[in-house]
Amino acid sequence: MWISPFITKSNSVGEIMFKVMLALIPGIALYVWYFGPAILVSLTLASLTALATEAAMLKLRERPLKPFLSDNSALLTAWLLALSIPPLAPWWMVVVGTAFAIAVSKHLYGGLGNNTFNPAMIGYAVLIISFPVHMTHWLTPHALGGIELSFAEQLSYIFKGVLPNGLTLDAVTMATPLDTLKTQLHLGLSVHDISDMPIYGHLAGKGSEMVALGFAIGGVYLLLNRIITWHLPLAYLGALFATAGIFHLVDPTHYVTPLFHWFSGAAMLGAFFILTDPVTSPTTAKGKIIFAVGAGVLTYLIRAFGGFPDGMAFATLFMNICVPLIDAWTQPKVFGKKGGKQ
Amino acid sequence: MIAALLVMIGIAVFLGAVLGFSAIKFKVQGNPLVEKIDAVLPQTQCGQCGFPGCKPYAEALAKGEADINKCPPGGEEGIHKLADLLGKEFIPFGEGAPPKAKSVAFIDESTCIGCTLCIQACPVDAIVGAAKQMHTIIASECTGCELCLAPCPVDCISMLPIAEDITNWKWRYPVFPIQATI
Amino acid sequence: MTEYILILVSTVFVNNIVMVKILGLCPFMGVSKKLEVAVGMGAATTFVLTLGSGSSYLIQHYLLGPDLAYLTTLSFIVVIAGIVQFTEMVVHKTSPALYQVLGIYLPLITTNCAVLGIPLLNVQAKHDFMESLLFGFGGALGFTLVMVLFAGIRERLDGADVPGIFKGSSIAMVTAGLMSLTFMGFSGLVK
Amino acid sequence: MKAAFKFHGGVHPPTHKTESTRTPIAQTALPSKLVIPLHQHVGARAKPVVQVGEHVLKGQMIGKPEGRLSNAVHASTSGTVSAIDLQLVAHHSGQPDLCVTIVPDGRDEWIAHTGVDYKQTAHTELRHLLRQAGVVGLGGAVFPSDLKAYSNKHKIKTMVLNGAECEPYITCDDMLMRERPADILRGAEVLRELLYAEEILIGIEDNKPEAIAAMRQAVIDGKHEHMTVVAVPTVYPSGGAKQLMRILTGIEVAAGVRSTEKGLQCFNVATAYSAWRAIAHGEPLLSRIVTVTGNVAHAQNFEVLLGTPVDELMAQAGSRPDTDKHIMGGPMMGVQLPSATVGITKAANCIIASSPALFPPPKPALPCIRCTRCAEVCPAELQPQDLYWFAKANNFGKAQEFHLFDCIECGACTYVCPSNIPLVNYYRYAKSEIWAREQEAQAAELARERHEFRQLRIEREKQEKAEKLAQKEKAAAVAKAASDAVQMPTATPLGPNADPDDAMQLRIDAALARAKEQASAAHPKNTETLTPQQHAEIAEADARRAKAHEMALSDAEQKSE
Repeated sequence: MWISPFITKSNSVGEIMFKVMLALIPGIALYVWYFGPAILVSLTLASLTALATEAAMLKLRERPLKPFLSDNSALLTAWLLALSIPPLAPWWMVVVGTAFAIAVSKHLYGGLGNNTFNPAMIGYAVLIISFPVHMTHWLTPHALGGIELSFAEQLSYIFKGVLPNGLTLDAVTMATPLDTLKTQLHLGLSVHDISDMPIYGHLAGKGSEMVALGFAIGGVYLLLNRIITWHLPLAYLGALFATAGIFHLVDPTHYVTPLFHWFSGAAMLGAFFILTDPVTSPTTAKGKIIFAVGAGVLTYLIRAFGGFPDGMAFATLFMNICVPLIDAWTQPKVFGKKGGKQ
Repeated sequence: MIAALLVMIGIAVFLGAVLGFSAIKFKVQGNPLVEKIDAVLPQTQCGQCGFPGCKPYAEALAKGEADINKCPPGGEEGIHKLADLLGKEFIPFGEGAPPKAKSVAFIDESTCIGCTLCIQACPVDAIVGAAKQMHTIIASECTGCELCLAPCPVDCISMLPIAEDITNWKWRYPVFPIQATI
Repeated sequence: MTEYILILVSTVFVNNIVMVKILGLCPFMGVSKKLEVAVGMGAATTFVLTLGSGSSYLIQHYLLGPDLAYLTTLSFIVVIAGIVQFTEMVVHKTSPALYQVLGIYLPLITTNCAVLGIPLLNVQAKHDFMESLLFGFGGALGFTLVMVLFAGIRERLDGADVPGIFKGSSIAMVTAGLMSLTFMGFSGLVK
Repeated sequence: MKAAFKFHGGVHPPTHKTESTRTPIAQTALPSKLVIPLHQHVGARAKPVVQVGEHVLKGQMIGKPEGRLSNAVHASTSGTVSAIDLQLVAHHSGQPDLCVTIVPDGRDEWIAHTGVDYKQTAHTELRHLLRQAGVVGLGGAVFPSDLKAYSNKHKIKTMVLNGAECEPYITCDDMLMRERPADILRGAEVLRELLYAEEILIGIEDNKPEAIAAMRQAVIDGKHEHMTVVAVPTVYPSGGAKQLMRILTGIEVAAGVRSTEKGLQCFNVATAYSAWRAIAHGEPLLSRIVTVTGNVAHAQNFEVLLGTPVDELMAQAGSRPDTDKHIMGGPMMGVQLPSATVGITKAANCIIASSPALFPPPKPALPCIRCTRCAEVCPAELQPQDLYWFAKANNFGKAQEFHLFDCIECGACTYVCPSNIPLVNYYRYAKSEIWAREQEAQAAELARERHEFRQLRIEREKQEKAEKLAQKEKAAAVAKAASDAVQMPTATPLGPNADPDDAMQLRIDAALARAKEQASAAHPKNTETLTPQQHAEIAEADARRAKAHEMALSDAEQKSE
């Protein structure tokens, strides 16, 4: 017997995930524009690994392949992970990270909708803890005019680990702007001196600030399409801005501007694409704000005082752990039981 | 050496005193857990657990003398509840004790000889009748424990599974078509 | 003052006793199935640990001194066992249900490596009385925090479609591992 | 006047209302038979008061209300009762229920009936009339109206007249308001009198401009001073009683709270109409307006006699051949009919002929991704994703903690779910499990009490027996001593002149005396030793047993029937 309601609005999980991926396109385009096409290689690599792992896990768990492979969730995880690791990372790193993300943090928990941790961030955390050195070699933007590898040379490095004669990896890559900032501050330079270094552009790292802007544009698209609500990005960026702002006001020589933090590292990507993963974020409005504020403050603390250059991933993961409790404690009052109002 | 001994003895005496005092101060009377366990049990009083009734089983559980999977009328859910209450792991039913469909006893009144043996066996007084008169079962109070079946000398009692009708019908667990493999 | 705050932050997050030092895993895995129970266990452990690290400092400092240092471990165990016994009686009286659910884990606080570990770490780090107390309290807070968070996750996992062989303790272990991975992110926050 | 308030959430499914509002309400031809369920209302099933083979008149009561929360059922036309048995009814279970089948004689002959002047009639009498006329809420809840038109403790300020009709496809209230507004308002006036309400707010969704205009005109024409017609925004489920109250007055009535406690009461427009027919004309509820729509040639509203088989009704609207099933009610909350032979009931506001093209079968459900689109549309402001999570895992305690019973099953969450999860279905499942469990718990409680009483009784009997035995032994010892003493002399004179009967008599007397003594000694002792509490328990148990006996008797009675 078929049970009411008999009509449904036509939308689907696959459609939602697809729109999120669509929103990543501006950021990816700018990435390619400023840093070259190597990122496309890791995106492809991660996508293929994700689909293969997803299919294998579904098979092992005796679940149907078609509906789950077409929900696009594995692809989205793959893209987010690929965007958060260096494009020149060797191929096996991408594969290990993606496979771990999909197999362990998603399917061991029951697959789509059941995972506690953000799979992409688990993949990232595993990589940065297991292979910290590889995770620090980022591409230099074209604008710096340094030595650049051709696409073929990049491919040969990614897959064979071979660089052209006479070149070291350090010569063709650099640390991220956040990482550089941290190292230089340790060496005793002031924020002002560091900002004058050639790798920095208007607000943050040259090139990378534009990529962050691209992600922000994608985020606005998601907001307009009601795929995500304003709570998470706004609370996250707000908290990050406020914390960074306080430190910057107190001591501008040692703490960079809040805008620098906005446009560095994974802040924008995180605010609009990572924190907003519905499965691993709270469901109530109040809960979302607590979650995002916590993540924002933690991101700043790890960036400014912690051992890792960027805190986005760990902040997200820590707040993921808190989600069940946040949800339980922020249950909104239901119809007619609000009390006091009447 | 002496110092070490003295120190250890000192500590021991002091702690002994504290514990002795608190043993008196925080003495616990009775076991309030029994009531909680008893509330979870289905009260069929069927004795299938090996104890004469639900309360004795609850007492045994509270003392940790019985397993939590000895109550077929409670079903698997009963085991889950007991596991939750007692902080134990769920254990499935052992051999020969799968829960049956809920049913009530029914007396075939044409064969009943009015011996009253079943009345004496019924743990909840759900059978009415007198000597030499046929007996009948108050269906609404029968717990389906089957204790009346054995004593009946003419085997006139049978267990009727409770049929589903519009008054006791329940919504089914929604099928989740996606879980079927293709 | 700042130092005290740093000790607290350090023990709760950066050097979390369960997630980073990997001490006290037994109750962490054992009694984290339900939130209320986890809170109860956290509270009991906090009580024992704070009292334990305070009194063990006193014993170490005033009773044993450098001459009888070889008695440190022994006397700590005795003191902790006494405190645990006391706690057990209090819990039994005040909350029989919690007592029942905590079951063997309550007396097992005695052998909880975290409870012995923290006083010993105190001795090693040459903390003064206030620091010892805070170190114990902070460690216990960290323990309670992860217990509660973990219990929240486990309660939610009850409804998850976890593959058969990973149900129950296995997925809890995986989760504990991933949580530990997360806490590594705090490394370096406080030296 | 426009509505001043809003409720949280809601959805905007395509309305499909214009199909069935193009032509006026039509009368149906007399059907070949009427299948009238005896349980068409909330509460106890009506008790049949006719026999198979009996001839009944139109408007004659065939089922009388049993108990306070119950209602009457009537013959919708004159004819012969051909059966009183279990027939399929419009119910989610697909289980049969007791129905009276009437074969019409074609004369449509009324039973004698007259109306009353409500202004001259006592309120209790009016309420009795409503009950005897079988008037229930026609918006779908079918709650007996006589019970709703009463408020002793709480003062009712506002009576809400519900003409929102928010479900897609359904237009029966719309058409009724367009065609018969005067009688609706008169009925509402009666109900207002019964409630002593100060004002009536009539809520109509703004996608029914004709109905709003007709009702406004009728308010003016009928000089109804206390009434205001309010156009409410079209959003599903604005027609839910509590949602409409919120829209019109801003007051929220929580689940489990009676709206009268907040000074509100709500009636459907069709209920008001039938209340007027019952009071002013003495006509019981025999027919209702039914929207027949969906996969039919002429979607239209019909005035249908209760009990008319659905297939005969559909034939009049030109059912298309690819119709595979029928839905009673709207597409959001309706019931799929187990068969097209079921009779139209008081709750049947709409019958939709469904075809695979019109309502494609549901897509396979994917896991929930907690996107909270459901929470955004939930009019009860619940967290459906959490409820689903707990219901799915059979974690009913948690589900209740998260206010499962505040769910009004409107289906808005299922409508928007991108994973196509039958959410409402999970909630219904969880609710019925919880209800069943509560019943089981009550049964267990009863069993425990009875068992404990039995233990007590057995203990007492044992004690009694032991006492009796002790008494007996004592008496035996005494008697032995006595007989020893007596026997000596009697033994010797037991010669030829001795009367053997005398000795016999003596012994019998002794035994009788003994028995008497025992009886008088044992009995009071037995009850004396009991505590007052035990006395009370015994008395209670005796009462319970008497009740049980009665129940068993009535059970047996029913079975024999």
